[in-house]
This record gives sequence, structure tokens and C-alpha cells, in this order.
Amino acid sequence: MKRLLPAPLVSVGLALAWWLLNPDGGRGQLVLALLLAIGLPLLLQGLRPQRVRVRHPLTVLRLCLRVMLDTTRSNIAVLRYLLQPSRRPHPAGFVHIPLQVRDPNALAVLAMIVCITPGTVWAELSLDRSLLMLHVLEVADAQAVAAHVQRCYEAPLMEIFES
Amino acid sequence: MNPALQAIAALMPHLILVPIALPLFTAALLLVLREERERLKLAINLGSTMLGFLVSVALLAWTAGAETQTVGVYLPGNWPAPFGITLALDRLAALMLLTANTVALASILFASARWHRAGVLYHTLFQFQLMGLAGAFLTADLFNLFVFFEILLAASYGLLLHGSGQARVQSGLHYIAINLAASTLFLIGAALLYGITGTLNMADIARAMSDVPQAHRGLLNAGAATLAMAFLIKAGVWPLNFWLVPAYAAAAAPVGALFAVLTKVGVYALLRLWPLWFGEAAGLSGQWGGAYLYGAGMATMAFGALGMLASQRLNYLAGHAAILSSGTLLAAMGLGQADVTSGLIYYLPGSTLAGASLFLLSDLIKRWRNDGASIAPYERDDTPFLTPELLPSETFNLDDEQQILVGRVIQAATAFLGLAFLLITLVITGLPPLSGFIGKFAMLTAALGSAAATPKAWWLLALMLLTGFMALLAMTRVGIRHFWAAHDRRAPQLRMLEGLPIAGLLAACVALVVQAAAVMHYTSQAARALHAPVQYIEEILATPPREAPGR
Amino acid sequence: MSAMPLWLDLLVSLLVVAGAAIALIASMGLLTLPSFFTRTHPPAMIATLACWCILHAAFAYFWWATGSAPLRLYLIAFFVAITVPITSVFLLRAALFRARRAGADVPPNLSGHARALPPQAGASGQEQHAARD
Amino acid sequence: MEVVLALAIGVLAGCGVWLTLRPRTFQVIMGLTLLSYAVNLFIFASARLGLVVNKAPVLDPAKPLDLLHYADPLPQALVLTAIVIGFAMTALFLVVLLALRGMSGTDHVDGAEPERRRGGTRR
Amino acid sequence: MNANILPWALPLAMGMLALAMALCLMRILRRPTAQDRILALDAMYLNAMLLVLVLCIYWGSTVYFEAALLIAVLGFAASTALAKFLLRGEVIE
Amino acid sequence: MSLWLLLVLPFAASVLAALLPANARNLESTLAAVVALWCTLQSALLFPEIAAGQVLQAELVWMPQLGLNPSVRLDGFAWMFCMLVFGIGTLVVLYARYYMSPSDPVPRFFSFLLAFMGAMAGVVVSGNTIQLAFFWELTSLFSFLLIGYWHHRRDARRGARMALTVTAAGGLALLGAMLMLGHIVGSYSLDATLAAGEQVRTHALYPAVLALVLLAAFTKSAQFPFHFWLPNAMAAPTPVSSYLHSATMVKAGVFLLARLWPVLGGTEPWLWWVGGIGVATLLLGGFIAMFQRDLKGVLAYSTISHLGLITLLLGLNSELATVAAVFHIMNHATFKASLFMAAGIVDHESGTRDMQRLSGLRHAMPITATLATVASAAMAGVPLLNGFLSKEMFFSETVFLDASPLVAISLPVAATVAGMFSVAYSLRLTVSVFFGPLASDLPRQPHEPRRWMRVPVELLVAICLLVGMFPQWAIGPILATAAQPVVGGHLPAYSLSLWHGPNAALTMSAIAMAGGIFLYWGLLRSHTQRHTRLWQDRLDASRVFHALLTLATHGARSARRMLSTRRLQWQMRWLVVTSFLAAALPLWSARTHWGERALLPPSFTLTVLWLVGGACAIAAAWQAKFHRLAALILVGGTGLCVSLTFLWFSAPDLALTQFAVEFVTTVLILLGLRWLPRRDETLRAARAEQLRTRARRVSDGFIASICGLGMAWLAYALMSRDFTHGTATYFLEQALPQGGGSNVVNVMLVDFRGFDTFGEIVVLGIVACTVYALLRRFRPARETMDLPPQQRLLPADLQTDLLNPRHASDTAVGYLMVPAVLARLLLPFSALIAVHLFLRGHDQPGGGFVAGLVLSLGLIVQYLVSGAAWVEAHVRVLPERWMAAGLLCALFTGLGALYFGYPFLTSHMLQLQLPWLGELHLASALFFDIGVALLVVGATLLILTAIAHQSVRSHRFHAHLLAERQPAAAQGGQG
Repeated sequence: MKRLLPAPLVSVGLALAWWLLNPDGGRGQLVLALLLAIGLPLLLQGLRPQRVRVRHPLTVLRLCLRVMLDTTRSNIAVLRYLLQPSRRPHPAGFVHIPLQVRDPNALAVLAMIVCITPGTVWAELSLDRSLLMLHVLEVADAQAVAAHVQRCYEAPLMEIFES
Repeated sequence: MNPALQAIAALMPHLILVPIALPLFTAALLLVLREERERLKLAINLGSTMLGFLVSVALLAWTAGAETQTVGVYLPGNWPAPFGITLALDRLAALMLLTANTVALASILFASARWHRAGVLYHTLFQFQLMGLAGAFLTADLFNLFVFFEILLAASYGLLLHGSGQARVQSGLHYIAINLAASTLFLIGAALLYGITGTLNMADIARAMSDVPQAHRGLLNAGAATLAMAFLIKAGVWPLNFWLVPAYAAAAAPVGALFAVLTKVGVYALLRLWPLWFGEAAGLSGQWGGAYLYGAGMATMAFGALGMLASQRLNYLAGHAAILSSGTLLAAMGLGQADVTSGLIYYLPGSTLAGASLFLLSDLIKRWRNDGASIAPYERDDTPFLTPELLPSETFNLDDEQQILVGRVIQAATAFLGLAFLLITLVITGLPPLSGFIGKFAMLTAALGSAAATPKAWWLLALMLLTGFMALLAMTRVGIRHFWAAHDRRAPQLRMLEGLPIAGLLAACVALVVQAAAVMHYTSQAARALHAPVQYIEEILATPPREAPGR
Repeated sequence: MSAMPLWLDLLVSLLVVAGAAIALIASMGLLTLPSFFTRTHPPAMIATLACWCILHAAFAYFWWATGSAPLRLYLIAFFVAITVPITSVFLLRAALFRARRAGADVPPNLSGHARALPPQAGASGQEQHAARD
Repeated sequence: MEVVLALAIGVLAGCGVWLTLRPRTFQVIMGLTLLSYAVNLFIFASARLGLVVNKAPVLDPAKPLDLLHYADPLPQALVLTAIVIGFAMTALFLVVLLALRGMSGTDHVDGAEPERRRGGTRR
Repeated sequence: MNANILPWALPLAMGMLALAMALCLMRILRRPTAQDRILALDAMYLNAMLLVLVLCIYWGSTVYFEAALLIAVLGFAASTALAKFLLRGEVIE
Repeated sequence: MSLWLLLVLPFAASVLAALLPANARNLESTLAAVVALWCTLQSALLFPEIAAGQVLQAELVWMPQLGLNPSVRLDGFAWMFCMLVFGIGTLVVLYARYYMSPSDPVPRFFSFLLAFMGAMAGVVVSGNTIQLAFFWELTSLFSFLLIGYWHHRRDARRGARMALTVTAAGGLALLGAMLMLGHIVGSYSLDATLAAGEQVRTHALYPAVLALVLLAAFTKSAQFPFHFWLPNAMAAPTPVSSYLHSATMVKAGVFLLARLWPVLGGTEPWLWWVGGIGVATLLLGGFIAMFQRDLKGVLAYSTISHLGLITLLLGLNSELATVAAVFHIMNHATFKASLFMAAGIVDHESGTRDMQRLSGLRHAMPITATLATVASAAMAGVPLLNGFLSKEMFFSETVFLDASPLVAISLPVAATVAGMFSVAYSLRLTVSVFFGPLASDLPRQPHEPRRWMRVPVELLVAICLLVGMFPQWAIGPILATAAQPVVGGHLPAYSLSLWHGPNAALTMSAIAMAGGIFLYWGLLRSHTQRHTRLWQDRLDASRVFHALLTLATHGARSARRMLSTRRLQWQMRWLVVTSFLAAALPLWSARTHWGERALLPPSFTLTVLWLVGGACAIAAAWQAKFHRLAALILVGGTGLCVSLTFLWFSAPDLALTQFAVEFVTTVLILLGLRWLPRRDETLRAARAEQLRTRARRVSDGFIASICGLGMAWLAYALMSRDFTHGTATYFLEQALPQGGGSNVVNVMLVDFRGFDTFGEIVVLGIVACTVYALLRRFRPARETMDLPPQQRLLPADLQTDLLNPRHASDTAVGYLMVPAVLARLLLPFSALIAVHLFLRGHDQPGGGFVAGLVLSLGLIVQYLVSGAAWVEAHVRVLPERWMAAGLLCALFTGLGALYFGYPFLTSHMLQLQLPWLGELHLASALFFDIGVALLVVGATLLILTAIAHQSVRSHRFHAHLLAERQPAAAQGGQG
């Protein structure tokens, strides 16, 4: 099983994506989806050496919602920031965030979250992955930003990927 | 009908495809093989080229032998003519195909002695080149012609760069840049023609030409002119041919030989399209553009001859000879008479073969002279012309040394090279008795033969004689320098594999003379078909696809 | 095809215009914001909110128009979410690197020793192609 | 709308021509790219019955099969071929210019800097 | 298009997106740094993607959808390569 | 048949001779002699028929469509020439057998000689004017080879080349003349031409024909001012000289004049030109001959002079003079051949031809001396010898010429003076060489030659004597036969007796004789030395020739420089401007306007889009020199606009492809950017100020904007017009039922025009091969060899996240970690998208090409984030195999149709009934598309990775640099 499905999550994702792309196909599409979901990861196995283990699907869902919400919120915040140039109370700046999470996948997801959230953008990660630097559009309180990231994102990610 | 012809006829519609599909198959096969398997690759390449040669002979025999149907039509994809792509084989195409394959066979034989090892993927590119040439000769679809032009150009870029080195890369860059621009022109012209006639099939365009309303004539002609520019650039017309000589001269010798055919592709395209589109049948545009073609051809001839006279290096000479020959062809084409066209179709293969063998020969001579290392000091382009060789001597005709009055034995190899050089000179300069003379004579006699020979014909006569003379001057200068002046050199090391192709090419030239009547009969039929393209158009448009398969 | 219900009409229009407006504003921001690092934020808006708005609009519209839910539209959001960080990470890292070399006022290398990078000396940078900073 | 497209073709062609006339290989390759854009659009513009909006040649059983309901598919096929060939040629030209640059040490199209005239002019 | 507001809203949206692209272009032209240009190119791609989506609605046809998908999947490659070039001086090490 | 043998045999023998071993001297010469003798006899046997007035003819049908039928036509005149050519040829062969050294490679010599003989025979017996020109050129060619036989000698090479240049030019002129004659007469047959004299002379082209014919004849016969090649040709072995300059080569010119005399002669221009040049040559040749020092030089100039005499005779427009000319042709051939041979004997036996060294040879070689004396007496026109007779005829002709008083007086004077010259140089020849005391300082001890070497001379001298003493008996019938055809049928009355009584001619002869003796004693003996040089320098036309030749080459070279350029910019300019004109002229001349079609409504969005696109293009053009990256970005922006335009105007497939190509191209060019040199921007400001540069940019800008406007105009003119439907409807109708796909563009690509697609993937494949092959030999420039500065500036010991992926075991670290994780996640998905686009291609936008690009771009991104080494360590990428597989897949799909009896690439539909899945439609086009996709992946990867792999070098180079630097640093530290 493990040999057949080196990355079960990816396989599921592929099958899902295929189904999304070709929703109205009959059984043929189903077979194709299956073939692709199994075949592609097998073919490209060599290029994805790291295995991903994901736990706690509920936490995943929660995180997703959280991110969407945060993103929308910060979108609006940035929108306002852009529309009212005169009322920009806080300077932009870099924020350093100490991290405990080490799993590359978790970090990648963190990067995704940070990057798709307007107002924050991933700037640099130290080589030992202990320190993250973000660029934040409005730094009211650097500590608060750091705490927010640690609490809302890092913790669930550690739970998902590292537990 | 003899059995061989019957066999060909049995294979016939599909045989047209072979010159294109065979090289492709070979190329793909060669791509699979690992780089180390040089001998096997060479063997495959040789075998395939040989086979292609035989096929082109068969095709020629078919066009020459078949009296009823002279245009072989093949419909890849089984779509009827104006809609799908059509391959059409007529006499001209068959002749060009055979010429190209002859040169190719000689080239690969020559290359097998040493040149094919100068870089990787030579054989693959070589086969692709053959495929492009065959396709360009066979296709009857304008855009498909573009595609095959690109194939043959892309392959020629690759072959030109074979062996690398600054000269090749430098001239290759120019060559590529100019030809990319030319391709752009091709596309513009094709788009205009499609926009106006609504079809891409050459025959169908010809048919549609007469229906084009007057208001669209300007656009139509502009499209055709743009297209012609693309062909003229490939044919090396002045003033768009400055890339040609450095590129051809820089190319490895077998590649240069193959390139001798490339300029003719541009000529071929013009020859194919102009009488078809702007012949008498086309109504309003009758003979349109002929004067420009003539003028450009004359200028090119003059430039080619001047260039030969100004060149010291053998391969530059060969490059300019290629220009000279395509200038001659273009000028003759510009007269737009079927008889002249017949002469020029006769002239074309001979001059191509001679040009190709000059490229091969120049390599041997270069290697013989200075081990191929670099050019000799006197070959630099800025060397003063008046060498001591030419200064009047003080002791006029008086020799006190009796000993010197004994001739030197010429080694067989040198004699071979010398003889080959002599024959090439004869063809290129158009001196009797070889095919250059007969070709030029046929063109001139046809141009002058008509009751009212135009001044154009007289100018052509004058320039043809003059350029022949200039070429003769240049060739004798180089020949004397290489074969007579350097008497204390050891005999060249001539390999069988290198001598054979040259001998073969020249034998073909001689054969053209020996069989001149038959060849001329063939070319005059070809020319007549070109100038009265009704049959070509009808055959192409009327050939039905096979009954619908289970699509 | 029957006429579109007004609410759907309104919804789709609103979403589309909103999405386009956000994209426009974000692009405006890209133009007006003062420094490179601040300018890195607006594109995220295009990739998220603007994109989502328009995707929802398209979703609603095509659901109505074709009768089946075109869920595949949301694949776009997924792919954008995956790919945007790749560019951002590279770009920010490059910007920081260049800023440090140019001696600009940015935090030092996170994992480096105390020793800072030598400032860019003269016009010797390969990235001269790119632009003069 | 045609005017805009025609002008676009003109601008692309003009810029392309200007760049191909420049002395640096990189300029030439950019110029050839722009030229090929212009030409592709030009081929595209040669469609029968001109340019049409929202009539992609993807068959819809509901529409009759004629040019009033579909765009002319042929130029599109031609442009596709031209795009591919253009891409290939760009790649080739790029590599050749790199090779030339490596061998001659300059990125001048002639493989050598023109000799400096009066007071260091370089063209 | 049998609705009342959409025929107005969609061209408006498209115009706005086109203007957004124009703004990105202005950023490209104004730089001041190379990374600004890359960023603006990336934003331009995103805007173009949105434009394609709006066009899909405008024409009520999904045949154009794949173009948007393609930009979403591959559009980053160009800007990433550019960024990496700035960072490392070569694209593939 | 025998007529053809006369023509074929020498050539056949020539080929045979060439194949003989180098030392087969006897075999060779025997072969040659037998052939020549046989030909002589064969011709001689024909005399009765010829004498009876018959014209023997034979014709082969070769190329009737061109009027080119090889034909032999033997009339009296041709017969006489045949006898000369073969007869003297036989003697020369015999002579040469002994003359040539045993170590000479004579096969070549005899081979050339025989071929030349054949060519000469060909000239005289041609029944076809073109054939005549043809053999004419052959004589030039073989004489070139013969003159250059001793090619290790400079003078031989030069003489040969000069002869060829001059005579071949004449030959080309002859060809032109013959073509013109053919045009006038309407046939190339000699008979027809001879019969059409009146028509030719009245034709408007007559002057041109005449000029060309005279050019040919004068060059061949070494007439002034083309006389200079002949003395230079003396570098040939003496047998060659005696053959070429007595009976053959130079006689071809006068042969031509005589042959065409009935056609062209008898007009004023003929008289003035032929006669005038003849007189000039006669005098000039005789005069120079007197001052020659070289034995053969004297003979050479005397030949020129005598040829001038013949030319003059032919030019007098009198039938009698023409008979005299024919007579003198024969006489000159005999005495000149013998003289050359005698000179050769002297040279051969004494080792020198220097007349200042030679003296008194009659003591050493009495027989030769006698022979030579008799022969030169014949040349001088001493009575009882043949030269006297023809000279008498000449003198009397000059006197009786009906012409203007000036000519009537000056011509006899000129003739007498020429006679004096000829007596003087003949005297000089004999007296100084054979009389006086025997020279002692000769290189060899002179003695009589071998018996058989002298025989030819003896025979010829005997003929001289015979003809001189018994003219009517010895030569009368022959002369009549020979002259009859020349004068056009009926001979004038003439007498061949020795004594005509004391008339003007005899007086002139006497004066000439006395004057010649006086000239010799009075002038030449005293100060030869000084004058020789002087005259030679002043009158050496070969200097002029060389100057002309040099001028021609210089001219050609500077013309080439002027007319061509090696610089790409200029070539591009030419190209652009010519193309623009080519397109603009037809439009202009047809007064084309744009059409009236209803336009699409304007769209704000597209307008803005193209403002962006246009601005991008312009900015890219502006920035491409100094800001390459910016230009690349801007071009990317333009590409985006192009893609969107495709989309806008209903071409989703195009948009997809353009997008994908856009991304790949950007990566590709970026890969290349690393190897381009830095741009020194500081120079820009200074440079832009330069006037030249600015002018150039302005003019280029002008050209570019004109072209841009032209293109815009053309595009608008095309789009604004109504056209018929063309072929398009067919595609729409057939796509689904016959092509099996509803995406017509894709059906077009894989079916209707599958052959194009086939070609297109081949192009891609070729380019990939080329790139790969070229980069195998890539040699980066020195300054780009090292790492890029971004990497170089990082100290090796610095702890940074900017890791080189090459050094990391797994590259998911440092700055690359996040991108690597994401990109690797993306890869299966982009593969999925590729499959999706591929499978739907036939019915919806997509297809093999886009699929291939998507897949390869997905892989390239892996290279980008993980480095080439890592990727290739983890997955085997064999792009060549992909390409081959793609090509073969496409090819075999196409060939599969042949199996079913349909043409290549015919698509088939497979209806499969699968158990659970139901019906499955499989078009063979699908497999074709698979081939396309495979090839695209392979080619793209091959191109990109081939460039990418180059950066390995820089790492190696950097390591090498560091290794070099370290010891140096260590040493520095110690010191």
C-alpha cells in the first residue's frame, strides 16, 4: 500500500482535482482519475523525497477557516490603508518571530498563510529554522504580531504536522 | 512500360511520402542511439541516404516515364486538396529531389571520412536536413512550405554550427538572424495571401487568383512580393546575400556542399510559384514581378562574379559561385519564357552539383595545402593581388638552366584534384563542354530565339558571358596557385571516401551532358508544365481522397 | 435561456466589480506605496480577495447558466495560493539580499555571523543588467 | 477595434524592427521576439470575415456551422505553428548568441566591437 | 447576456482590471529597483488572470477558463525565475 | 563515319594516353604519331571528292530542340586546315618524341597535344556555329594546359594564364557572336549562316556581331592589341610552340575570319577594322621581332606579323587578296613550323636560345643550319621559296586596291616596310645564330640532333622549296580547292607562276629585300642591346594586361567592399528597407485603399490593454541595451497582452499556447542572461551625445516607424475588407463528423493540417539537437566564467540561508525550503493539468503542445528550486529519448494509416466496447498528439537543461580559482 501510494494525500488531491476538472465524465473519468491519482505520484516519487504526515483533520479545517477569515480581514485592513493615505498610523517594518515548528511542510504552509495574507509577507527564515522574519505593512505592536502568528498559525501547524 | 516502372507505379502514391518520412524515421532512430555508437550511426545514415537516393531516382523515372499522369498527388490525412495538405510530385520537384539527394549522398560519403566526428548529432541533423529539403520540394501547400523551410533552415543552422568554432558561430548568428527575418516575411506574405484568397493550397491560390477583385490586387501583389522577398533572401539575391558567403565558407565541407542546394530551394520556390500564380493564366497579374526578378538576378550575377574575382580563398570562391549561379537562374527566370525556363532547369542541377563538389574539393585542397590548419597568408582578403607571380620577369623567356625544362610528374592524387578542379571550373564558368555551357546556351538561345528578342535578353547574354569570363579569371588564378605554383609539396593524402563523392558529382555533371538530349527533353516538358499549369492545378484539385475510412 | 433573476444579477455584478476594484486599488497601491517592502503587500490582495470575489461571481454565474456547479473554478484559488508564496519568498529574499549589499537599512541576515556582507563596491554587480538601484 | 489591433501590430513591428537594427545580440533577440508577436497577430488578423469576439471555433451543437458563428480556425492553427516555431528559433538564436559571446568575448552582433572612432565612439 | 446590470458591470470590471494592468506597467517603468519590476510583472499576471475570468463571465463561455488556470499554475514560474536571477545571478544552479 | 573518326580519334587517343604510365615515352609517341598520321592520310584520301567541289557533311541528332546537332562539314578550306592540323601534327609528334627529355612525364604532354589536335580539327570541320565556338574554347583550354606544361616554371604559368585569359575571353565573345548570328539567321547551321550573308550584313545587329567576331579572331590570332599573349606563350615546350603558332592555335583566328568572310566581309567596317588591325599588327610585329634577343621571341613576333599580314589580306575585301591569304596561311604554316623546330633543335643541343650568345652554329650543326636558313629565307620572301609567292600576291594586292588616295599610297608603303622588317629579322635569325665564329661559352657542346628529330624539319623545308619552285604543280589544285569556298564559290583569276614580269610587286619586293639587308647591317648589328630593352619595355603590352588584371581584381575587391558588408546591422537594414519597398510598391501602384467592412465596436478594455502592450514594447525597445532584465520583463508584458488579445478574439487555444510559451521563453532567456557581459552604463551618457550614433539611431528609428506604420496599414487594410468564406466553412463542417473533435483548431492541428504539426515538432526537435550539440562545445567568456557576483560575494564561511542547492543533500533548506516544498507539491498537479489539457484537447481548448509545455515547465520549476544536480540525481531525465519517442510515435501513428490502405496521417476512430466503462472513442489523432507532447517535453527540457548545465562550469572554475588563491594567500601570510 505504501509502495503503491507514496503520498496518499497528494493522490487524494489529484483525484479530487481531476474530478473537479472533469465533473461530468462517466465511469471513464473515474478510472482515469484513479489512474492519475496513483500513477502520477508514483512516477514523480523521486522528486518528492519527504513524506508528509498530516494529523488532526479538524484542526486543519479550523486553520483553513481561520486563515480565510484573517485574510479577508487583513484584506479589508490593507484596502483601507491604501484608500486613506492620510490615516496611516503605523509604520511598516520587519518583525522577528521565534519559531518552534521545524517540519518543512509546516513551514511551507506557514509561508503560504503569511504570504496570502495581505499585510504580512514572508521575508526570511534563519538557516536553523528558529527565527522567522516577516515584513508587516502596519506594525502597531511587533510582539502582538509575533504572538498572533505563533498562536493562530504555528501551534495548529505543529499539531498537524509534528505531533 | 518496363517492370521497374510498373513496380514504381504500383507503389506510387505512397512513394511520394518516402523522401520525407524516411529521413525522419532515420533521424529519430539515430536519436535513440547513444553517442558512442558512431559507426552504427554512420552506417544507418549512409544506408538511409542511399535508399533515399534510390527512391528519388525512382520518382524521377516515374515522372519521366508516365505519359498519362505527370503530377503525382499525395494527400496526407486523406483530405481533399484545398482543405488538407497536399504533396505533389511533378517533373521539377522530382529533378530537384534527385539533385538534392545526389548531393546528400556525396556529402555524407565525404563526411564519413572524418567530418562527421567533429561534433555530436551530426547524422540526426543531416537526416532532418534531407527531410526539410524533400518536403520543400514536394509540398503544394504554402504554409506547409513554410514549415518545411523552417525544418531545412533549422537543420542547416545545426549543420552550419557543426564543429563549432568562432567563424561558424559568428557567421551562423548572422545567417540565423537574417533567415529569421526572412521567415517573418514569409509569414506575412502567406497571411496576406490567405487573407485574400482564402486558401493555402498553391494550386487553389492559382485558381483563385483570377477571381480576386481589382480592389484587392494591391494587397495580393504585396503579399506575393513579401513572399518573394523571403525566397530571394534564401536564394542569395543581392543585396540580401552578404550572410551567405561567410556562412557557407565557414561550414564544414560536406555541409557546405549540402548548402549549395539550399540556395536553389529559394530559386525552386520562385520557379514553382511565379509561373503558377502570375503566368499567362492568371489574368490581370500576368508576368507581374518578372522585371524585378530579372533586375535582381542580374545584380546578383554581377555581384557573384565580382565576388569571385575578389576572393582569394577557395571556399569564398565557392560561396560566390553559388551566388553567381542563383543570380543566373533568377535573371533567366525573370524573362518568364517557357523555353528559357527549360534551359534554366537544365542549368540548375549541373551548377548545384559543381558548386557542391567545389565545396568538397576546397576542403581537400585546404588540407593538402596547409593541413587544414588555417588559411594561407595569400588567402587573406587584403593580400595585394599583384604578387611576384604576376610581375613581368626580367629575363624574358630565357632559361640558362636546361634542367628546369623537364616536367614534373603529377601524382595521381594531385591529378585527380586538378582534373576535378578543371571540370568544376568548366561548369561554373559555363565553358564547353560541360553542363554549365549547355545550360547557359539553352537559356540564351531560347531568350534570343524568339522573333523579337528583347533588350533584356541581350543584356543577359552580355552579362552571362562577362560573368563567365570573370569567374574564369578567378578560377584560373586559384587553380594555378594551387596546382601549378606549389610544385614542391608532397602529394595530397586522398582517401577513397573523399575522392569518390567528388568524382561521383562530376560524373553526374558529365552524365548531364552525355544525356543532354534526354535531360533537355525532360526539362522542357517540366518547363512547359510550369508555364501552363492547368494540369498541375487540375490534378491537385481533382485528386479524390480515399473513400472515407472508419473515422 | 430564461432571464437572470435580479438578485443573481446584482450579486454577480457586485462581486465582479468589487473584485476588479480591489485589484485596481491594489495595483494603485503597488504604484503609490513608498518602498519596495510595502509594495509587496498589495499583490496578495489581488491573489486573494479580488480573485475570490471574481471566482465566486463566476461560480454563481455559471452555476446558473449551465445548471451544474463549476467547482473547478476554485482550483484556481488553490493554485494561486500555492504559487504566490513561491514568488514572494524568492522575491523578498532577493530584495533583502540586494538591500543589504546596497547598504540599505534592513535587518541583518538572520542566520549570519555578526559580520555583515560587504557593501556593493562600485559598479561590479552582475545584476547591473537588471537595474540601477 | 480593428484599428487598435492594427496599431498594436504596427507598434510591435516597429519596435521589433528597431531592435533588430541594433548592434547588441540581446537587442536583436528581443527584436525578433517582438517581431514574431507582430507577425502572429498579423496572421491572426488575416482570418476570413475578420476578427470576431466570442466565437471560438469550438463546436456547439446549437449553432450552425459557418463563419458567422465561429471564428476562422485556419489562421489560428497557423499561428499556433508559428508560435512554436518562433519559440524554437528564439531558443536557437539565444544559444548561438551565447556561444558567440563566449568565443568572441563581446555581445556585438559582428563578434567584435567596432573600432573606436574619434574619441571613443562605439556604435 | 440576458440580465440588466451585468452588461454594465462586466465591462466596467474589465476596464478596471485593464487599468490595473496599466498601473502595474507604470510600476515596471518607474522601478526604482529590479525587484519592483518583477513584483509588478507578477501582479500583472494576476490581473490578467482575473481579466480572463471576467471575460469568461462576459461571454458566458467556459472555453476560456483553462487560460486562467494556466496562468494560475504556471504564471509564477517566470517571476520566480526572475527573482532567483536577482538573488543568485543564475536561474538554475 | 570516317569524318567522325577524324574528330573522335584524337580525343580517344588523348584519354588513352593520359592513362599510360609516366615513362612510356615510345608507346606514347607512337600512339600519337599513328593517330595523327592516320588522320592525315584519311584526310588526304578525301581530296578527290573535295577537289570535285563536294562538301562532305555528316550530322548527328543530339539536341534538335536547341538546334544543336553536332555536324561535320568538310569543304575545301576546312580540308586544307585539316591537312595542316594533322600533317604538321604528325611531324610535331615525331619531333617531340626526341625533343622531350626521357624523364619528362610525357603521357600528359601527348594527351594534351592529341586533345588539342582534336579540338583544332573540331574547329575547322564544324558544321555548326555553336559547335565551332565550343571547339574554339576547347583549343583555348588545351593550349592553356600545353603552355603550362612545365608548370613549375613561373613564365610557363604566367604565359599559360595569359593565353587562356585572352583567348577564352575571345571565345566567349565568339559564343556571343554565334548566338547573335543564330538569332539573325534563325539557325546555327554553318551552311545556313554562310548563305545568309546579305541578311546578316544588313541587320541592325551587324556591328555587334562583327565586333564580337573580330574580338574572337584577333585574340586568337594575336592581333594588336591582343598580341602580347603569344610571346609569353613561348614558355611552352618548343614542339608545342611550333604546333600552336604555325598551323593551329593562332591560325584559328584567321580561319574564323576567312570562314565568315562571305558572311561578314565586304563592308566598310570590315575593311577598316580588319585591314587596319592587320596593318598595325603586321608592322608592329615585324618591328618588335627585329629587336628580340630570344630565338623563339623573334619567331613569336614574326608570327604575329605574318598573322597581321593574313588578316590584312582578308580585310582588303578583295577576292584575290583572300586567295592570297589562304595561300599564305599554308606557306606560313610550313616555314614557321620548321623554323620553330629548328630553333628547338638549337635550344635543345646548345642549351640556350639567347641570340647574343649563339653564333656560328653552322660549324657544329651544318644540316640544321642549312634547313633553318632556307626556312627563314622563305619567311623573308626570297624567290624560289613559297613565302615569295604569297608575298608577291600581297604586294600586288596592296597596289591594286581601290581605295582613297591616302590608303592607296600608304598601304604599299606599309607593305614594303613590313617586308623590310621581315627580311631584317630573318637575316638576324640566321646570320647571328649560324654564321660567324662558333660560340664557345654555350651551356652544352652543340652538335647535330638525332636523325629523326631533324626529319620533320627536312620535310617541311622540302615543301617550302617544292612550292616555291613549282607552285602550280605542287600547290595549285590545293589552293584552288581551299580558296574556293572562302570566296564563295567562284575563284578570281590568279596566276601562281614565279615570274609575272617587272611589275610593282616585284619592285616592292626588291626594295624590301634591299631595305631589309640595309636595316640589318645598318641598325641591328650595332646597337641591339640598348634597343632591345628599350623597345621591349615600351611596347610590352603584357604590362598593360597585367595592370588591367590587377585593376580588375582591385576593382572587384573594392566593388565588393562597396556593394556588400559583413556587418549585420547593415544587412538588416537592407533587408528591412527592400522588404518594405517590395511590399509598398504594389500597394502604391495599385492605389490600394482600405476596405469598408463594418468594424467591431471599440472596447475600452482592449484599448487600455494595448496601450499597456504598446508601452511595454516601446519601453522594451528602449531598455534592451542597458537594462536587459527590464526589457525581458517588458517583453513578457507584451506577450501577456498578445495572449489576451488572442483570447479576446476567440482563440483560446492560441492564448493557452502563447501563455505557456511566454513563461518558458522568459525562463529560457534568463538562463542565457547570465552569460552576457555587463553593460557599462557610464558610457551611455557620453555615447548618446555622439553625432554619428545619434544619426544612426534616428535613421533606424525612422525606418522602424515607417515599417511599423506600414505593417499597421497592411493589417488594417486586411481586416477592413470583406472576403469570401474560402475554405474555412469546410473545416467547421467536417471537424466533428470526419475529424472526430469539436475543437476545430485542434482537429486542424492533428488532422486537417497534421502534416504541419508534424513539421513543427520536427523543427523543435532539430533546434533542441542543435542547442545540445552547440553547447557541448560551449566556451564562456573569461569574465563570465566565474560565479555570478551574487554568489561570489558570499564568504565561504558565512552562515547563511543562501545555500547553493548543489551542496545540499536535500535542498529543502535555507531560502529554498519553502519554495521547494511548494514546487514539489505543485509538480503532480501540473502534470495533472497537462493530462487534462491533453485529453480535452480534441474537443476543448488544449492539446498536446500545451500539455507538453505545462509538464516541462513543471519540471523546470523543479530544476529552479532544487538545482540541476539534485533533480537529475532523483529522476532520470533523458530528453533525447523523449524526443525520439515523440517523433516515432507521431510517425508510426501516421504510418499506421498506410496499414489500412489510407494515406499517411489519415485519422481513424476506434470504437471500443469496454466491459464496465462502456463505449470508448479513441481517435488515432490522440496518439499523434501524444507524440507531439512527448517531443515538446523532450525538446524543451533538452534546451533548458543544456543551458542550465553550463553553470556547473562556473562552480568548477570558482573552486579552481579558490584553490589557486589559497596557496598564494598562505605564502603571503608566511612572508
